Amino acid sequence: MNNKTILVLALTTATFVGCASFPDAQSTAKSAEQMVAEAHAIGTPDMKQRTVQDHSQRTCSAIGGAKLTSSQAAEITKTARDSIRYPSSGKLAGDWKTGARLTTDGRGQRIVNGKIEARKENGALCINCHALDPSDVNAGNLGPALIGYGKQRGNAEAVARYTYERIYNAWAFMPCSNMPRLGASGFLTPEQIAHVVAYLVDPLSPVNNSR
Amino acid sequence: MAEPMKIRARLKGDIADIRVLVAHPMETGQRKNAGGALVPMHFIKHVLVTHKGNVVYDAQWSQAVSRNPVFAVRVKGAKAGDKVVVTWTDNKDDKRTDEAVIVAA
Amino acid sequence: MIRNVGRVAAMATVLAITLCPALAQDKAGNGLAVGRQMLAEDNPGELWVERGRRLFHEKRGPRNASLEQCDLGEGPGVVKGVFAHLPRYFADTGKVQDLESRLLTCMVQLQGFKREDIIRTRFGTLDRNSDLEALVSYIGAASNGMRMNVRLKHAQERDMYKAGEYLFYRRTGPLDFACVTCHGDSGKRIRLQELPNMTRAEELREIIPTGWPAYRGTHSTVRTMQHRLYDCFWQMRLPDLGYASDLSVALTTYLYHSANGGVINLPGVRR
Amino acid sequence: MNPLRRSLLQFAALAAAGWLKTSQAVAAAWNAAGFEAKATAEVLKSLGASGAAESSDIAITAPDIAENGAVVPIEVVSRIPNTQAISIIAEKNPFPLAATMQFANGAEPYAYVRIKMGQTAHVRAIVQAGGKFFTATREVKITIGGCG
Repeated sequence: MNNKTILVLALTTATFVGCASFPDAQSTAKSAEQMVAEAHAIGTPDMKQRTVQDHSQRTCSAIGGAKLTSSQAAEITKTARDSIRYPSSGKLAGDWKTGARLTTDGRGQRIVNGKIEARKENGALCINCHALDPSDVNAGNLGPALIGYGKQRGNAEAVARYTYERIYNAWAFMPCSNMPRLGASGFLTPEQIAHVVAYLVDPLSPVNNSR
Repeated sequence: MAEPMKIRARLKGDIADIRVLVAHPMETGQRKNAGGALVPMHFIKHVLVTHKGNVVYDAQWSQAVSRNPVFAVRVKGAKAGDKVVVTWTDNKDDKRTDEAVIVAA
Repeated sequence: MIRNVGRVAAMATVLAITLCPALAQDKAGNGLAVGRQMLAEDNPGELWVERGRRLFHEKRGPRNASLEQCDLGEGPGVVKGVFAHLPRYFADTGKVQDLESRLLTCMVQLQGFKREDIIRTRFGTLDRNSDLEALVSYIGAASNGMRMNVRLKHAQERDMYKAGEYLFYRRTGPLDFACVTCHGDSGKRIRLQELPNMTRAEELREIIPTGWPAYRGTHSTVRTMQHRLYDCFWQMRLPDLGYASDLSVALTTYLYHSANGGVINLPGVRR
Repeated sequence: MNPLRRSLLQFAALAAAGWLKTSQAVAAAWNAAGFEAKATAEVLKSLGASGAAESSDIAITAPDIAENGAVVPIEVVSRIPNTQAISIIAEKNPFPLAATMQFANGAEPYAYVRIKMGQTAHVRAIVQAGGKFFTATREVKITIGGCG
């Protein structure tokens, strides 16, 4: 090794010490995952399991937003499609009035001091993100407005099926969508989803029948 | 012991804008505490404001005034340096008096 | 019972009003604006600043000590400028700490409080005030007018920043949420609640240095950044976020550094 | 001289003379009948304001939509000459009368206070001026709903 090389090495080292150097992606992921493992002191193993990512979630967590390769997208779509189950009755559109109640209910499954909130059933959370009944000014806008959903699409069997599946697992249609996989995760039951479908497609529902 | 009020008295023209923040629970008597017991009514009933020793504002409140109350009084003919004294009295006869000096805005 | 504060607060109203009121639609924007402005003009959070000032200088705890020997990064007892530079690395603990985890260290080491006692009372309720909420208000306000300047000089600070960035995008739980799910776009609302876009430095520079700490009308108390994160995790259906956990400090480091340049004005006012 | 005015002046005189402890004096003046009334009509009666005339000289500033019924800011300004007192009523509260403010010695006819409102309702202001009563209302919508 000649003197010049040593000088270059010394300068390189100095640069590393003196400037901001960020850790590589792998060590960041490792330490961040360690933080996740240690962040929740109370709760049952079941609750803790919620902080463990499934394969699709991991793929959808890229820094700066997931830019999926076509094989990743295909994999998430397939996993999502395979997750979909239907109500045992076979009815994909239930009672729109029950659906109405569910769409404005934003509760269920939250944890306080290691206890899950006591609820008969989970709310469907819809208006947190979507405008549905035009007279309800409470609606959020994280997702598209769905006012007139059934009026535009009709309430044919195919529309109900598409709507049902889209709510059951949105990632079957749009991998890594912001929309939770409400049926696949078990947050909503197939019957609850069918009620929400009815609320969206039924001509009598306020979604399609605004005064 | 009651916490001090925060009084801001600023002159705008010849009108003093006196704005007061009060630390008080203003319990309605309908709230249950963490243990499930009803918390008794506890609220400010009376607020008195004097400007240079004269009563300018005499308010009666119910339990419907918000927790940590905020209220304001405006006094015409005030000058920078004038003293303002605020006293509240609640239904348990707790009370608190604080004062401030009017400053030019 | 901490999470119940919201609900308890609701019961304080003459009739029960739930925690997250909601309303809005763009047509409601103006209807809301008047109230928001009226509430911003007089901030009960100032009462927390004053209580925090007293608590900071008062001799308290089993060791009967004030916090005047507490080094929050700018030297013992110095509060000015502290908020602008946190989170940062502290040699004595060998850790990157945010304001709240650092206060916790001081209250345990200098004043002799038990860590678990402070953590149990970290969030105020309608039945009991929180000392931490007052101290954070006082210390935050002491940097008013200064600009956020989280420097990431120490390697561990940079590690924290990168971990925070990773965690911001990490989707998990029964609702598949990450921070970015709600905070990745501008002009979004969950129900009526506006959601700042935390991938845009311009929005972070507005929102971070003006709260937290902030007086929350719906909670009738000042809430801190730790509480904000705890509340987000609750909404995400994740288990209770540990107070002063590395995860919370990592997210704070990421967000606060991204807000560098924003002018501090604390405590803020929030719904 | 109207009764409210009289009690105010009496109180000031007594307090100045040191004859009464403040709390005793003020407790006596508190309008129990009004504050314990459960309907707006009863409140008006307790104030002697049953026949209050609608007036456009009373300006109520309040949010059209309040995000938090626990903290609803209400500002009332009266342009009616010789305004002596302003009362604020939230009509659908279990106890509608929220506050009565009396003015003297240069105080502007201006009231600002934050109140709790249980539901969407009209907020009514009652102004007492020159022994007569005037009124105005403004609707405040309270947002109620489960959290997201």
